[in-house]
Amino acid sequence: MVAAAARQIRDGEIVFAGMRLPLLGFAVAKATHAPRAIGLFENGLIRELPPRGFVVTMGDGPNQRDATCATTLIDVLGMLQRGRVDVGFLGGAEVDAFGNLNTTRVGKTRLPGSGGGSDIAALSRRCVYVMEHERRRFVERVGYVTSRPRGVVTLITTLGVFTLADGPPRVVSLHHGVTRAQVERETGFALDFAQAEETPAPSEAELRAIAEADPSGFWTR
Amino acid sequence: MVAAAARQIRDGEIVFAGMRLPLLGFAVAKATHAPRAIGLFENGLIRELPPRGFVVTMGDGPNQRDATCATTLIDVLGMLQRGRVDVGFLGGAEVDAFGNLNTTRVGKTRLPGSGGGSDIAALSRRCVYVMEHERRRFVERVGYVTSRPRGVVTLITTLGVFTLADGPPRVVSLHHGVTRAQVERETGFALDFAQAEETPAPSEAELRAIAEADPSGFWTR
Amino acid sequence: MREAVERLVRSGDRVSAACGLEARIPFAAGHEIVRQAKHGLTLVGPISDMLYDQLVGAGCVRRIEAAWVGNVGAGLGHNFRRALEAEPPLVEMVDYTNLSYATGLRAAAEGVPFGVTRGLFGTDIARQSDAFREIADPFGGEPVFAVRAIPVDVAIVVAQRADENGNAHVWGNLGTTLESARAAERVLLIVEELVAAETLRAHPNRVLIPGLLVDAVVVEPGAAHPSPVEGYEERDHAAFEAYHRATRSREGWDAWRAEWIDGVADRASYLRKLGR
Amino acid sequence: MREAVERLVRSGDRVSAACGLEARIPFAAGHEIVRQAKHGLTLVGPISDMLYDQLVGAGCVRRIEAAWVGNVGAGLGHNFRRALEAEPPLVEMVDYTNLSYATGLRAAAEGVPFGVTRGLFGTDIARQSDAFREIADPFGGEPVFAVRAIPVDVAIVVAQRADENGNAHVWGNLGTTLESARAAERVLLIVEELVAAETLRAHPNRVLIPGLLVDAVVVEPGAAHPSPVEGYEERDHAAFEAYHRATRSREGWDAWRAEWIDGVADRASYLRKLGR
Repeated sequence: MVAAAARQIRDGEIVFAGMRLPLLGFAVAKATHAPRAIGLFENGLIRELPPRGFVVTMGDGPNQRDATCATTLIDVLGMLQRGRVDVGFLGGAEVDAFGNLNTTRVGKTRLPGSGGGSDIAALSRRCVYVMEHERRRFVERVGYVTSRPRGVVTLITTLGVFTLADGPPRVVSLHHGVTRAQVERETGFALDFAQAEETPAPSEAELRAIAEADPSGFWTR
Repeated sequence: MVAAAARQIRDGEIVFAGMRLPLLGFAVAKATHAPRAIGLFENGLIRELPPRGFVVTMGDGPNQRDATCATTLIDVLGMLQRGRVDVGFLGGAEVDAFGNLNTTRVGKTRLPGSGGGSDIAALSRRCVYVMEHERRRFVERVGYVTSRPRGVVTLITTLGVFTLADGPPRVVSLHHGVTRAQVERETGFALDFAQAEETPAPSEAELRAIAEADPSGFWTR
Repeated sequence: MREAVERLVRSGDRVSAACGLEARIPFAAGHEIVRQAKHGLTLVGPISDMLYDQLVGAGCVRRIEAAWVGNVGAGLGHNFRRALEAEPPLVEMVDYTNLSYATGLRAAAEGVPFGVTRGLFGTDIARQSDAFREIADPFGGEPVFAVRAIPVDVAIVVAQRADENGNAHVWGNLGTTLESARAAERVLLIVEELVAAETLRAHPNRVLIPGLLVDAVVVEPGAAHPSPVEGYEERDHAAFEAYHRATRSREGWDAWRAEWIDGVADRASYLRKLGR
Repeated sequence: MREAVERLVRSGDRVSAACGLEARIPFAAGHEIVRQAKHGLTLVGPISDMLYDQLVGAGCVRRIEAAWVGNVGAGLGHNFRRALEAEPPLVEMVDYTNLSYATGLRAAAEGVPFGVTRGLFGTDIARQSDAFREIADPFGGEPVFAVRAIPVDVAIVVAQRADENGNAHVWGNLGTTLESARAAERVLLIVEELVAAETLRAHPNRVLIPGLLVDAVVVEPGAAHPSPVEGYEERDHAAFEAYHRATRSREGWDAWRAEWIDGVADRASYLRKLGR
């Protein structure tokens, strides 16, 4: 999942990395095929180098050290609003067929909220979502629209890679060993499987980069 | 004139100093009765110390060195707009009975424009204007309103000290040797002389501070 | 710290105590607020890593205006969740996004009644709050959202070092630190080190909080633990995880609070208890 | 410099070349613009100390949007005055105040169509321009002025030092330097020194212009003369005074231009001519 997410970053692109897993995707992309990608972080950091060492939050020491630029939240989100970000990385508790994300409230459960997610979705040229693939999370309409994407969404899950918000939802690829039936069982909206391929396996280099960025398996266990 | 301007700054106040002469007034006040005054400069500087050395513009080395804070124009003018400035210093080509200033266009002559002057007048709690006292500059209505003051204006001229924008224009004091007739001849609007006193002469300390801040008499010759 | 919190933080205040996002969070001041039983506070965002969850659990909070409240590494904040899931909710929540929050905060910092953003369209965040209004572009372009200015009574800010006047060098990511200090009526500045004014003036561009904004300077190394302070403290990930596990139940929270807040007199005792 | 100006500055462009107010003014780039006979430029503010007067005199300029144009130490700018006093004026002028200019520039830098200010009320600046519109506060407070976003095609910025990617340390007063770079479609960065990326990364908070905004880095010590560059150059007051005296007449300007712009091939020749 992390490798598939990392591959969505093209070399030289400006990437907005949200909290948690997306941080790791950026580090892996930098370490493999996209060494010239630049990462923006809503806390105010801009990085040309991947963080050296394990990072839980974007405010951790290894993400601060060797940063290219350390500034304010509104400076960085202002660059996003100005249209400078190619791809925004997000996660969420619920996603729907239109690419909307819910990170605020699911049923009775109150979640932490948007953070920068809603802004990243609304203002990035395109988005990548990284999520666990479970039926309760993949719904026809989210119960609360925290984030509505402006552009096309590539959804990377534990089962496959999908495209949303660009016509009807469709399957790009299924991970090795995952069946169509399994995906349909875990998805609350219709999917077009016509062009589904198999997700290429993570390369040696990708696996190495993941192990380096997350040595204890905190994010990828 | 510079000494009288400097006296308008009370100790501990936050002062917005425009370009040219006002810069000198701030330096003299800091060096004499208002050591805890803080100066804001629209180019982005904040100073607790007076500049050490001769300054023509607020961007000169001596105004940069030992600055308390060096930031952006909008940060400093934002503090002004937020209401943090006690007194703003300004000059102009024309002033009228209502305290409006013109620094844009007099007759056919095109002047440089507002700079931060209009903002300082509009957003400081009170203002001090420092100007040459000439009839062509002291008019009933300015030809172009560059700056309209929000609060009371103390006008310091080559002839005396006046109050504007607080009821009818009135004379606070005339400089030593200046007559009422002389002031009336050089002023294009009516003045209330009822409470006019004589401006206290510059003290030794003030003269010393002026000489230090303007050793070649560039501003005060 | 005790005296500064007593003097500057009043029950009912609008408080900014989470302006560095995951970094430089004033836990020491927050715990002092709990010990002094301040109540009816409105906490403003943008993101609080664990501290706001604690202030909610301790009953200090009436309302939150923020983009994210929880525990960044571990997930949601249990006290916050419980307070919002109660019927009726124990805390009023106004959801923002990070950008709209910063836009409103900066409007307050600059003395204007609102700022504008191109985000928020089509979201329930915009629909469910009167902090936002869709308005026309007076110059004929697309509509935007106006975000109402977010006033702040007291900002509690952690910086690396300052002089006695409160002129402060701050470094690392800044989040909304500067806007919080500029918006606030009062600023409580907490620093790792007091330094001479000359040290600060040698680098005036690094003085990101000028002393004219600051009402109290508290020198308290470790005040931000377990959050990081670039150059002084690394993030203590285990403490965030332990808190998350301990506070799954209301009783667990009560026990945590008794041990780590009420059970220590001040930050020095807290640090000793940590074995430092 | 020649190649960078050729590539990045186009006739008809909206150009920001005066963002540090009296400091870090890119005279070397301005003189190259004159030598390359770029024309139809719109110069944006806030304040230009002498350079905009030269560009106006050289016939490069169609329009100025600024708060102040002149010669700060000496007074007004004679070319600017002559151009505005001609019938019809040779240059179209849109007057701003510093704050309203910065508000509009920052709106462009942040991708929103306008910003708001509480200044401008009762002034002819507001009355005589369509850059401003009085609008209601949608939250029921006092009206404010909306300032239209001020787009920039190319920002020419002087910084102290940068790496090859254009990540730049800038210090001293900043004026609207950061907003200019962020608003611009293209940034021409001029530095006193090229340094290693590691030198910059050791102080990421001092990197005020990130390289992702920058299209060309020109290393040219002395490019800002006679304006100051903190840490590198003091202001050459005499040069500003001499220019003021020399350009009182149109013929005087022509002679000054022939000697100091057309008469030198590049900045290196200019500095040699100065005896450096």
